[in-house]
Amino acid sequence: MDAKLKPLSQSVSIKGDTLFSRRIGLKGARRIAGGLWVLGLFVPALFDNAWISIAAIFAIYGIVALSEDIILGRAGMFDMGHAGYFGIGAYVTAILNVTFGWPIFATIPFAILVSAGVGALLAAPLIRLRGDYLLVATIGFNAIFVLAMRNNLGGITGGSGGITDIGVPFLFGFQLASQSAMFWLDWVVLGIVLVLMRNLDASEFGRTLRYLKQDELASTTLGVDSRMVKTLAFAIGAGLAGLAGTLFAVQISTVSPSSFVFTESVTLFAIVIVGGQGSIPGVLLGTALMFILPQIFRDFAQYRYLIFGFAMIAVMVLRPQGLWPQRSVRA
Amino acid sequence: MGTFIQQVFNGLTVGGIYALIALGYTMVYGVMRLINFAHGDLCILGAFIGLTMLTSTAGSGHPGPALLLLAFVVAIVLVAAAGVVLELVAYRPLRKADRLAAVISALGASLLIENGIMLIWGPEVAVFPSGLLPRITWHAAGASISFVQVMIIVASIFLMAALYLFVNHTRFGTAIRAAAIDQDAARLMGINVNRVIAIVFVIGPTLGAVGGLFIGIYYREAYFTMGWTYGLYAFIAAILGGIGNIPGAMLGGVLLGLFNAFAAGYVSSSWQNAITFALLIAILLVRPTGLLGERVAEKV
Amino acid sequence: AVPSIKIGVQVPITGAYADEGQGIEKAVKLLAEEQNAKGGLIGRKIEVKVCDDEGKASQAAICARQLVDDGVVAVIGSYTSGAALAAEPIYARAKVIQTSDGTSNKLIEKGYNTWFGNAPPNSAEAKFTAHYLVDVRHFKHIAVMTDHSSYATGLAAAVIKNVEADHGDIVDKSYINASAQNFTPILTKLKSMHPDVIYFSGYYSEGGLIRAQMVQLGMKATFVGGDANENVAFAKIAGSAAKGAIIINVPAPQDLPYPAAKRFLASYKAKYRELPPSIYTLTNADGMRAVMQAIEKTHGVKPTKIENYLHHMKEFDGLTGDFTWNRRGERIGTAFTAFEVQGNGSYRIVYPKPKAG
Amino acid sequence: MSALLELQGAGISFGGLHAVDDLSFAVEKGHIVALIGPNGAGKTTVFNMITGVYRPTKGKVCFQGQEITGWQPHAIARAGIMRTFQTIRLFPAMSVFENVRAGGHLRAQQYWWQGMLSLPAQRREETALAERTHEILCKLDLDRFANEPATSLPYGVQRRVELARTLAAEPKLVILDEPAAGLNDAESSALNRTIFGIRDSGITVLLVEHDMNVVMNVTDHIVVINFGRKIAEGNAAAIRSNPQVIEAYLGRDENEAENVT
Amino acid sequence: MSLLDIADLRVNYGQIEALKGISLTVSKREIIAILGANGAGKTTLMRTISGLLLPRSGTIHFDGVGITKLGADRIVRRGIAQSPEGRRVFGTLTVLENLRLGGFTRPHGEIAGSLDFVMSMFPRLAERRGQFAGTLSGGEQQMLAIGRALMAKPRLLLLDEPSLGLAPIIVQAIFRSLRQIARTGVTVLLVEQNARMALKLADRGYVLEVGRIVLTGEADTLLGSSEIQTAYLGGERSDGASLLS
Ligand SMILES: Nc1ncnc2c1ncn2[C@@H]1O[C@H](COP(=O)(O)OP(=O)(O)OP(=O)(O)O)[C@@H](O)[C@H]1O
Ligand SMILES: Nc1ncnc2c1ncn2[C@@H]1O[C@H](COP(=O)(O)OP(=O)(O)OP(=O)(O)O)[C@@H](O)[C@H]1O
Ligand SMILES: CC(C)C[C@H](N)C(=O)O
Ligand SMILES: [Mg+2]
Ligand SMILES: [Mg+2]
Repeated sequence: MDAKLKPLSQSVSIKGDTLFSRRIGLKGARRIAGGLWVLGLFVPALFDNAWISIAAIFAIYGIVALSEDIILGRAGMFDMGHAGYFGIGAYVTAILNVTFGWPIFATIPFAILVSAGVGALLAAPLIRLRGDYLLVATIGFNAIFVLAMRNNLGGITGGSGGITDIGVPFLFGFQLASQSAMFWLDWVVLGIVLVLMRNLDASEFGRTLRYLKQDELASTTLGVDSRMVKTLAFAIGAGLAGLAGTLFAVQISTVSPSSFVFTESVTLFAIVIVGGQGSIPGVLLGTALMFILPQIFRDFAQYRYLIFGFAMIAVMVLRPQGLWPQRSVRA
Repeated sequence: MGTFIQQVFNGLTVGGIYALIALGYTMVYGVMRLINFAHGDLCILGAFIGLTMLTSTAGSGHPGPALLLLAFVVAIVLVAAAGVVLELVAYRPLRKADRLAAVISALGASLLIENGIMLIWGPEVAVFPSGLLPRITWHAAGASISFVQVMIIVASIFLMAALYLFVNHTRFGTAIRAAAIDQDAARLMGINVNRVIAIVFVIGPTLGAVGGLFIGIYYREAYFTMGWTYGLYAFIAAILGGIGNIPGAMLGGVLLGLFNAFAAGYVSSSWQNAITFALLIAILLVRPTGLLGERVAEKV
Repeated sequence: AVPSIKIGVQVPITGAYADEGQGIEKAVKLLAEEQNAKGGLIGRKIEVKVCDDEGKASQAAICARQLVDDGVVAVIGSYTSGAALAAEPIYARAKVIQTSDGTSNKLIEKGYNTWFGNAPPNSAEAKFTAHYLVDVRHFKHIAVMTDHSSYATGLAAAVIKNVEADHGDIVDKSYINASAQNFTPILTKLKSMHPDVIYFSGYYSEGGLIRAQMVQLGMKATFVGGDANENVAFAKIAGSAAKGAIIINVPAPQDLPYPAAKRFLASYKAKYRELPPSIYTLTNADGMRAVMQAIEKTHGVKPTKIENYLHHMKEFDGLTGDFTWNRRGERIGTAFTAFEVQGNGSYRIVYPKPKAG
Repeated sequence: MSALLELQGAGISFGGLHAVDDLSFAVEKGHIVALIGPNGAGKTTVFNMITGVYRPTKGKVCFQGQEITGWQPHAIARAGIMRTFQTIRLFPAMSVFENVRAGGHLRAQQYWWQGMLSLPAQRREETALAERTHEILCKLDLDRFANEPATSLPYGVQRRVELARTLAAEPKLVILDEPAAGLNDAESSALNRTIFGIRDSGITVLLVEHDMNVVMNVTDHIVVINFGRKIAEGNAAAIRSNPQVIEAYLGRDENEAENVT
Repeated sequence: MSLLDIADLRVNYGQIEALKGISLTVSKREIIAILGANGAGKTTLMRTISGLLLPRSGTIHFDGVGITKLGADRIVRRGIAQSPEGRRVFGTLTVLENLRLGGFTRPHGEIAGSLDFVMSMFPRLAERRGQFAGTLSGGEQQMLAIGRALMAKPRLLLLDEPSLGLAPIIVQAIFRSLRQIARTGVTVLLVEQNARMALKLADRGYVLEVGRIVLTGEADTLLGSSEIQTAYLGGERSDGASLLS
């Protein structure tokens, strides 16, 4: 016999990492995020209009991407029609404001509710579908939505030119017409959404989504009502996207079907994966890369999407978990 | 009646093209669980390569069909090579990663190829020379069907059948299916998984190049964003039939073509896509894994 | 140094209408270069800022904001009415002059002072078209096809209204999806209705295919297309089927008799080694020339002054003929023609009958 | 006293195959009951029918006197039945702590919007949930693995994590599918003590196991099935000597190792 | 002469070193048992021999030829087959297709004979030949995995916990057949939790602990050793796993 047997208890190595130290790390990250958000408030003071409007667009798409992440990154449902919900919110605001003369702020609850309602209504039957089949069904929804808008559904969506000349919001009698004012509005809403997302992650509902994503059968035998939870995830994701839709309509002052086509959904999908599923900073980073970079590199005109495509491959190959993956245990 | 028959042929022609492209999707998906979003762009790459061959050999005095054959061969070879390189560069490093990472890599590849095509061949519509094929049109019962249409339908049925036999009735085909299920286990059977995947990335793009060139010859045009549209429809066809299933891809493609034709011809051309998608969703609700998709219950 | 004068170009550089967008960009840049070579405008260099709107309303709005943020005085473009419409209120609020070939009547409905259409509006085209279809050609059964763009739907609706007013018979109105390729199902349906003519109000990229597929299906009906079918690609796409198709528009570049137009075409060809894709390269060039003239004449870049000048200008000497702008920015004073596509892809004016000599 | 769980003529077939047929047995409250039988006899299928993963095509399943046949899995879980799986199903990207906390899902009272707004009641509940999870981890000697990724741990530990997860739900009945698979004799003896501990804390246990060290030493009652039908039932001693069971399942001698040579 | 020769093998999973210098030799026709607690590295060793994992350092020689860097498929062709941990059957292929794949590297004509052999060893598989492997019961899948490895007619058979999840009567049958198989000239490397049975069957044994070999010897000697008795054969464990009691 060449060696002595050692006690069995040593057969498993224990890492020094404790829950406590992880918490510190997470809190640190949150402080950084909070700090960045506060810094963002100063964008209008420091940059010109071109940059302010880029920052505003970032905030808006950041919200949509975060809402997509609820469905895709957290609950693991392949939603490739998310631009549809974003569009519903934008169209609700545009129609109520332009056709019926409502003030922008009054349209917000409707934008949220209608998108969330459509999300829930669609999800309820569709969530039986798994993986790529759900993906195609959501693509289908997106396509139907866009076509309906193009076909001037009910004579109120304005066809492929959409609805132009959307008004500006009034707050306490002040007109939020300047680009800075609109930016602050977008930025504050982004801040609220960030807080909601953070809370979601720390709540039982947020965790339930992740259980479902990782093992649906195991979750249901632990008492998770998967149908209900998934429908709710769709509704919440769609509702937040609808909220962003309102902001978009205000920022661009035009809504038209081409803003909400399937390709936009693909981009949202890609943001979540490129940034890091279920990771708030990751999704924001992804948004910056996928929506803002192409805007900034307009001067490269013809080469920009070529470079962009190459960058997408490179990012995935080098960081398959995304640029800033969710802090979780590494398996 | 003539109108009806005509609509069937209208649908079958387009459906045949969808089916050819869908077969490539399904093959790659079957082995790698990867939605190869770049597949449609590879197909159109085939169309452009074929076009370049046709225009550069035009007027050389050789007969049209011979030139066409040459164009097909060159397009197939180059597109298959592109497929293999794509696998090597963009997908192989991600084999062990979350499958969505590879999907995004595929999207990146799609953008890359699409814009590469734009830079090489320009952003405008490229037009194919006419008169390559016999301008025969058969008229029967008020319907007309052209030689090109017949060629597309026959070729897609033939290629589908050949592929089906290859995958289901040869040893190598079984190896492909085994690698599709569990790559490590397949390697333990003595299967060279890298080779299997490389071959799948030859077969898929080969069919795709054929499909792409058919599109070019049939519509006599190609433009750089076309791959995305056809790719999407072919992907939907593959899903409709049950992704990973070869006859399913064929069935899905043909059905999609027919839906399109009947929706536009009998209901409303402006709601054509909406009707098609609504039908698709309805079918999926009844058969959640597609028409011929695997329905093996998860055993726990 | 004196600051440059910034002129924006908002056109589709990519997408289905890329060649038109690039043509406009080239024309504007050519004019700017020529002017700069002469020492600039009112002593300042002209700087051209380009934004690719991809022919989409959403991207157009983003472009408009960007160009406004860039501080442009005027914007040339876009090619499609849809993209011009989405951008219009943004330029209007920022007091940036916009001149585009967009012909949709929606563009003039709002009454923005900053809007100057450099092609004649759809209402005029529709009147001419109805007259041609019903009174000149005496078509009995007219089928109308359109895509969903603001321009094409508007034009189709106007044509139908005018045809009906002229007591013509519309047998069907169908929509197609732009960017689709397969129109055989809808054409098969139309075939069973035996129309004498199919009038298509959309763009050349689909028009060419529709024409080709009509022939493939053995349809005998005449094809008549709206102004957006006038592009060299129409005949290329339709191939041998193009022959005999009718397009209704202002005269094509080669048919312009004016010396200025001939000169412009020559320098365009010299610089870019190709001819413009359609007349819209030239109408937009006219827009640019008018803006430059206004700046020169008003000795400055004050929007109100430029607007005022353009609205009240008498007979602008355009490459595409003399014209003026009315209060709504409508281009006044250009006659429409119907031309037939020839076997070699060139156009022959068939109505009004060209005067001999 | 009526049984906690009762199957009455339950059956299910796949295609033409009657995987389970006309099966009746009862599990008394407070007992440890084993379901044994040859491979493919239908044991896992029985578990799947009880927990709602499969829907029985025949017969009834009753729990606490209430019929639960055909209920959704989550409803059955809510009624108080928790299970482990023959092939371990832990949440792969989560730590041991998070996995076990997942078991407490049904104990959480908060609504989704309370969570999103982070209301005080919700935060209190979160703290309580974390504390309870730690208690269970300690009880099952898993506390030192709390922050380890669950699926990189040795098999035996993973099995224990899965068990802890079911216990976190405070079930009335736990169903264990081959809890000793992959454990050596020493470890399975430890498992025996764990199972007794579960029973002593008031939870009824139903298990499938091929390890006779477990089956014969812990059970109050054994049900034997073959080809989906019950062939014997009784206590360990009776089953051990039942010729039918020996022939179909146990082999010539329970201490079979001796016979190999 | 030794058939398998492993020298100072080290294998990592990222930062974690799972094998920390393993050396062992296996002679022709031997049956070797590898024992060790959960997580000791037994499966890692098997996967490395088969070429599914690339060692960080060390060498593996099979029949005198270095196979350390060979791909898994080439190793199979040299005569090493494995029934892997977790069974890994091809769920959406039928039982028959699974078995045929086991013989993927062999000439077509020899497959029928091997099929008969495997089916006679596991009659249950013959009954289920047309069924999708994924719907087999756990034990049936285990039989399929072993049968599939046998289809390759290997010179060295690697079995990772073959008795896992099998009914006692089947375990007895399998161990009996292993002896038979070994007599036909096949060398067997067996990972087992069921230490008593494994050592009864084996000629020699190795005990792995946290990636190292801590004990080796003739099977009978090991069976009698007190360390083995306490650690694997049901003695009290020092580790506090007696729970909730
Ligand atoms: N979804 C299914 N489709 C078809 N057959 C199935 C399905 N599920 C189980 N079976 C069959 O039903 C029988 C019972 O399987 P089950 O898994 O219940 O066996 P078991 O008793 O748990 O066996 P083991 O001890 O090997 O785990 C098996 O023959 C299996 O092949
Ligand atoms: N894919 C992996 N990634 C990271 N670590 C791993 C991985 N697979 C195994 N390990 C670790 O490597 C060590 C050896 O694992 P291995 O599976 O070889 O053990 P084993 O002896 O086969 O155990 P068991 O008896 O549980 O099957 C363990 O600490 C395990 O946690
Ligand atoms: C240039 C023209 C073809 C544009 C078309 N008249 C439109 O308004 O969109
Ligand atoms: Mg079982
Ligand atoms: Mg192991």
